[in-house]
Amino acid sequence: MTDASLVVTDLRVEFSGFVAVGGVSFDAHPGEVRFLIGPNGAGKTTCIDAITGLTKGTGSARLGEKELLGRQVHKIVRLGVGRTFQTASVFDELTVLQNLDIAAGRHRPAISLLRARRGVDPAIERALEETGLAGELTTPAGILSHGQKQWLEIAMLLVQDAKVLLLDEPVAGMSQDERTATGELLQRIAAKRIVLVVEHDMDFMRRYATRVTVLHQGRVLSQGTVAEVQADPRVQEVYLGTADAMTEG
Amino acid sequence: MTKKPWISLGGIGVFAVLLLAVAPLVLSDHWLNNLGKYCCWAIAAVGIGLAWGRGGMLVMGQGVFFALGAYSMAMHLTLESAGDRVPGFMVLYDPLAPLPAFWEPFRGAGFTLLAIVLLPVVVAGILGYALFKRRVKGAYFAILTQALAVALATLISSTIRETGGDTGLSDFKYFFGFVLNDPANKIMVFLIAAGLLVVCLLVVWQLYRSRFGELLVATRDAEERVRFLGYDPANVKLVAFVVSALMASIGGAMFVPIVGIITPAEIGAAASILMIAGVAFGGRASLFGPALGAMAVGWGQSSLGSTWPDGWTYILGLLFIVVILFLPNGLSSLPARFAAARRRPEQKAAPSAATPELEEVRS
Amino acid sequence: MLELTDIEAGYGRTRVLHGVTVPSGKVVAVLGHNGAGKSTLLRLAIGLIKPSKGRVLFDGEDITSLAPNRRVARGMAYVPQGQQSFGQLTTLENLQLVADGRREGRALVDAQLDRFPALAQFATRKAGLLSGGQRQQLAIARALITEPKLLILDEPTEGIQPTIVAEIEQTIMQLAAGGMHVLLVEQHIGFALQAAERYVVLASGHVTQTGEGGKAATSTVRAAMAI
Amino acid sequence: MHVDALIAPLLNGSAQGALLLLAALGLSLTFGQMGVINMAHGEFLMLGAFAAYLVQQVITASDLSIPVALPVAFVVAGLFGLLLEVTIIQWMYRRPLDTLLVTVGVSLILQQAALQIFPSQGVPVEKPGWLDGQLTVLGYDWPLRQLFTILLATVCVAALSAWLKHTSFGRRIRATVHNRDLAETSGISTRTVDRLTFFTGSGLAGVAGVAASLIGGTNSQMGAQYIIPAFLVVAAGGIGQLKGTIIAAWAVGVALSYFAYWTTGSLAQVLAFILVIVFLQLRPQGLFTVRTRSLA
Amino acid sequence: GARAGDEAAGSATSAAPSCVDTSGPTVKLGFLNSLTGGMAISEKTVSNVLHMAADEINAGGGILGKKIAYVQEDGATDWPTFAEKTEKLLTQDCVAAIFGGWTSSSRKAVKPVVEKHNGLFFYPVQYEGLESSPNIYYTGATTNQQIIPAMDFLASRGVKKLFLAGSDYVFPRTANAIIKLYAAKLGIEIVGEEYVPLDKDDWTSQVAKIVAAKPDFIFNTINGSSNVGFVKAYYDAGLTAATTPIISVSIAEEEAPAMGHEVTGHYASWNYFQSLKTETNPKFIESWKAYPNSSGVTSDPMEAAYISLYLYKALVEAAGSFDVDAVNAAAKKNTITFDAPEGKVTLDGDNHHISKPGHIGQINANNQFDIAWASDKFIEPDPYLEGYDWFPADIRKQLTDAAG
Ligand SMILES: Nc1ncnc2c1ncn2[C@@H]1O[C@H](COP(=O)(O)OP(=O)(O)OP(=O)(O)O)[C@@H](O)[C@H]1O
Ligand SMILES: Nc1ncnc2c1ncn2[C@@H]1O[C@H](COP(=O)(O)OP(=O)(O)OP(=O)(O)O)[C@@H](O)[C@H]1O
Ligand SMILES: [Mg+2]
Ligand SMILES: [Mg+2]
Repeated sequence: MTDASLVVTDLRVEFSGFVAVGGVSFDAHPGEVRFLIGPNGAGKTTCIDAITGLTKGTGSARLGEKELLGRQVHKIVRLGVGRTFQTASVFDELTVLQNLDIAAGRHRPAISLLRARRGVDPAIERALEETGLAGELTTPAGILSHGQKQWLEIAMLLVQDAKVLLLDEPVAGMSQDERTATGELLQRIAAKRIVLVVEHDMDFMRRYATRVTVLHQGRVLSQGTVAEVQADPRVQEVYLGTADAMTEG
Repeated sequence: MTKKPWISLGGIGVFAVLLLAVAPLVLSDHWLNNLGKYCCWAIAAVGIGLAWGRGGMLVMGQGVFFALGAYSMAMHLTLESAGDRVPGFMVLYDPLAPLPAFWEPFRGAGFTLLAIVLLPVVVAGILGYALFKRRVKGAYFAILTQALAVALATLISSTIRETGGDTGLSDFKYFFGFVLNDPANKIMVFLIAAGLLVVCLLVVWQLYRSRFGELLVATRDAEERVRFLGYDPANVKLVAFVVSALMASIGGAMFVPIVGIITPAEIGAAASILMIAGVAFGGRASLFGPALGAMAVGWGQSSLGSTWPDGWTYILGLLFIVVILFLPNGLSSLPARFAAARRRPEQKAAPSAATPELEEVRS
Repeated sequence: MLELTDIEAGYGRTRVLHGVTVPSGKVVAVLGHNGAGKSTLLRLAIGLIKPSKGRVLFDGEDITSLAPNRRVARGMAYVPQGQQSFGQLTTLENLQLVADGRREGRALVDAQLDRFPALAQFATRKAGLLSGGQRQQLAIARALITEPKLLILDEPTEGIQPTIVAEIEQTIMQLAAGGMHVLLVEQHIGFALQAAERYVVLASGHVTQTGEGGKAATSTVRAAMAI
Repeated sequence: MHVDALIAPLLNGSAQGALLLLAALGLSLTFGQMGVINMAHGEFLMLGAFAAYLVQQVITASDLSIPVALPVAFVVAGLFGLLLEVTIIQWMYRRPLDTLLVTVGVSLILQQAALQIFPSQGVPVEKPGWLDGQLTVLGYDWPLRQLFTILLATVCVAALSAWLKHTSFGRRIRATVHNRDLAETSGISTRTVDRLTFFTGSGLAGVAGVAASLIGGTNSQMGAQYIIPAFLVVAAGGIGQLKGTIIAAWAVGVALSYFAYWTTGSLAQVLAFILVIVFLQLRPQGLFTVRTRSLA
Repeated sequence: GARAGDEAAGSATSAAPSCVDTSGPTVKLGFLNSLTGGMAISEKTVSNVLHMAADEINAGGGILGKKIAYVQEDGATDWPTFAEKTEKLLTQDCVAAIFGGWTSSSRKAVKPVVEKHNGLFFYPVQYEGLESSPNIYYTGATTNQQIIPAMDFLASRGVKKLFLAGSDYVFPRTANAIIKLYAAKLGIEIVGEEYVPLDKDDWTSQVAKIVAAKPDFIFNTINGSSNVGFVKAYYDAGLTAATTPIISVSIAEEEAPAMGHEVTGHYASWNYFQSLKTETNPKFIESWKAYPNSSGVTSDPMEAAYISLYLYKALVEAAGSFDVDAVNAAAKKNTITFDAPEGKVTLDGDNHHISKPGHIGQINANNQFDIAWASDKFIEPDPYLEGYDWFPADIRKQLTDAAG
């Protein structure tokens, strides 16, 4: 099971005539940190939306044998596809622990919902360690900082035991150290899972991407390793600019 | 909430003793009967607390479910009193027509009890399924349920022969074979209502401390997000909605033998809103708040409404305004507020209870 | 231009800022880790939250208790964190909204549409349907329309494609060069220090370092952030 | 079937729909645009009706008094709305569902106050003489008063939509509702927007009250019968969608009228409610919807 | 407790002994009216006139020398509240009798409670008849004192086609059932029947049907503010008192002003009108006008309420006691009378109703009624219509059976 890949073929999404995603194909495999990049409005988030059932798309997105398109959101999640959002969304009123506990819940039988929680699930403890949130166990998620919320979201995906993690700009707003921590975290968790990251931070991409797909105007512009993609003049033109003009400390 | 569940359990115990043992000893028949009536509202209020306080569904039409229980019970008691004859009010309109077909099964005590439980479950199940699956929520949900209550009240008012119309059903002599006029039986009926209230409190106590309780709050605060954790929020809400409907129905059913009359006015917009007033007053999301709030509003109506009828209306109006404005979590949040005020300000306080935003409606 | 003195502020009973002082300067950068209180400081600067202690001076005038919209009228503009725009309004309406009532309002809108071609392309689309980066550009354009004296930017390049990041950074430099004052929160320390005349490092709501922009080394700033 | 049986309900229903629209118009501002669920809207309508009565005490010629009463009712109800906004609603924009409960309290108080201030049986509002008579449409003598209701509704709708469309105000309202903080920091005085919107929305209720006073009784209970239908109409039309509100009001009015023709008055009410509820089940966002990508 | 079938065996189920205490200088009476909610529109006046009657009686020395101390309760337009308050008045306040109620629903809510506690309830409003209770006295008209005179009046006017318009609740429905029976006998055709919920004012759809049906007369059993909407829609449609007059049984001097000039020329059937020329009426009107918070006009229901308190006084004084059984025994002698503003009324001790004159009034421009027709003598109350052969005996039997 763990070696099931995510295969997207000819994915199309239209919004009343406007083609946001026009036939995108790519695949992602366990063990790699796959990056999806491209100019603003290229259709990256829309791709994720379509894969997770938030918007309707045509074509195909398969996880192993299972077709994802056309299923309801929560059914797709139950197949092991988890995602984060461009703006973090956690349950503000619940504590970190409660947030994670709910995320872990889909593996429990329905009837256990009626019992109270006793102790902390080992999976949750592991996720807390991984994301460095152990100290915030009883903090209401609403008062976590922006970055902590993003980690919490990743932790929720971990306890959810998602096979596919679709992360939409997970390090946006994070400081450099935090980015590094997050990147290392992603590399660790990617060992057994499919990780697909949408990011604009090229430095971050360079350090952690194994393979990259570049979207432009709803189509795949380029695909390959970091080096290949960076070398592609079309990518430089529409997205990167004069490649290493990035001033990053 | 879930931190000290055993203290809450102790609270329920004390409450039960007060209600079941102390009240019958110290209260006059009249006030015991009134207390019984408040218990019925409190049972419905506990359900509202679950659906609204925890689940974010502002159910403004609990009158509908209250009516299902109440009319089921009232039809049974009417038939019990009428014996073989057709109930008197029906004779007036069409002396020769038989009993309407849907009345017939209510002759049976077993069927009636089953109906009190199953009718709200089925109706709320279907209604909730239809609404939640279509993601009807927030203000839409509130207004829709309110409209349903109004529609049902109008329907009952206009079907005089079938339901007694605006006058309602009254003049019950027996309660499952017991003579209602007998004071001893009145106490028994009270004890049943009070006992059911305690049971309902225990049920929500367990629900609140369970994982389901947390999931419900999560659904209230970020329904779409719950979807992305692999749950169908419609189901989560449905469970809370059905349980709350069941409680309203039970409250309605006990209302009938205690008060001796049920009319459409008890289920329409105003009555449904009054139930909510109690819940808001007591504290929508707390365990005891809804029940105590409903009882307090009932008591206010009985006593202040007597001594100062014009004033009571103003008081009730002001109650709504002041409580919602200054104490959105009701009176039961007062102790916590005082405690928090005394604590050191550096401590992190949870953001104030977020009520579902209208924004949700639009997503 | 803008001076914050000894600010204490927070949310409800939660204290977030402890005695924070931010000096006046042409371009002032505020640096810090997640949750350090940077956004809180900017929200306070524009007036969305009120300090429990301390003063806010703008152009030498005490504006501590002035409502945000009055601050905007006096020449402040604010781009919040998180690509916020009025989702129900079209892109164009988002801009007109701010231009309304200003002389040359139409020209101001057109100027911004020229600056951000993506916005011109989607002028009639509801802003809520734009991509994250497009929304961020819209937010910056909206702020610039008011031709502010002081521009407050909360992580303006977050979620923006590199080519445009470069443009935005250039734009900020240009604006600053043109006389606009800027209060900037930015995670790209390199750029922030390059652009800033002065910088302030926040850690857990305390100021741990202040200094002059160009001269500071990123390593010392990093160290201050980690305190 | 006689042609009357088809035409009469259509025309009567259109007038009923127009009254409903007038009642709902203010709500489409305060509820649809601002998100405030004002359950006292019906009582603002009542205030408008009483204002019409008071105007008639001064200007006794009803031919003249009603035209004067319209703006007066607008201002009176509007001022009450403003008062409500300043004292209560302004603290509650972030808790829209709670506004519902608060305003229930306000409506209880206003009703009781009206009961105590005015004769309990209500007061007469005389129809202007120029509204006596009927217009014959395809053999049906259509009361002129119904035509007047429709005209009044049309004028109000036109004025409102012009105001929202052709002034920047509409944009500002929508911006304020969508994101208060962002609007404020974009230089919009959200307080002014709130107050003006609430004033206008409540004022429209007052105008509706004048129309209602020409159709039914002017008493403390009159507002209660409009509030739920008006909310249903706004919801069915799609939040914040003026054209949706118009269509929904007209459809409900006509449906009510046909149902009343075929069945009984009570059943018509029930059926109309059920119709809207079923409709909202099918189209939970109403006739016209605005989609955004936000998860909230 | 007692089970079904036990009740005959013992008195365990009957009411606890009355707690009424009249040993002091006062007697406690309860007034039960809706002072809030929808019916407050009508019932406030009744409450007020009860206070006036009590003041008058106290000024005249009270009942059996005891001053009336009244307890005013609010029924809040909510029938269970009427039941609750009745029980409170009887068991907590220990009042000797209760006065009030307006809608039939409120009366029906009170009935089982007064019967259970063997209390007394005086009900002051015209109603649909077909009821009697040992614990209730009815001082308003029953059907044969209001509906039937109205029908006789219509017959005398040669009406052939009648339309029935009513509010959708028990009184109009029952009244119309009786009207239809009697109309058949009189040879009047019922050309239509329409009901609108009590709380709805808009009658336009229904009036369109009336216009199409072209009746000679409209029989109006609409209650409350809905009447205003009806009259306005009627007038809008071009109907006039000259062509299609209305006869109402709920529009009195109190209600007419709220309808404006549009109601002028129409008829109402009542027993009492302010314009009646009787010996006692002028004083009644004057006292009322002078009474604080008075509405300035007198009307049938308030007059009936006024009667009810005096009737009680007469009953108690005839019985020489406040005891309910003694009062009922005194009534049985059929000698209790009162010089009411509508004339000298006599209590029927068997059915607890009073004799009344029948009057039809026509509304004039001052919202007063010009008497258009009067019964030749006082009409004896006949709640079960036993004296009317067109009323089916089997219905009567079923009704009395059902009432137990
Ligand atoms: N519901 C919708 N209706 C109409 N257009 C839409 C909708 N959703 C997205 N779009 C458009 O589709 C395009 C792709 O948007 P998407 O959010 O996928 O971009 P993105 O690649 O994630 O960009 P960014 O990096 O800026 O987040 C944009 O032009 C956007 O305006
Ligand atoms: N509305 C709020 N209510 C309560 N606490 C809040 C609120 N907003 C922020 N906080 C808290 O204030 C602290 C500072 O948050 P702030 O958003 O200012 O941080 P930041 O430096 O901007 O972080 P980031 O880089 O993640 O944007 C955090 O601990 C956060 O949890
Ligand atoms: Mg995106
Ligand atoms: Mg921030």
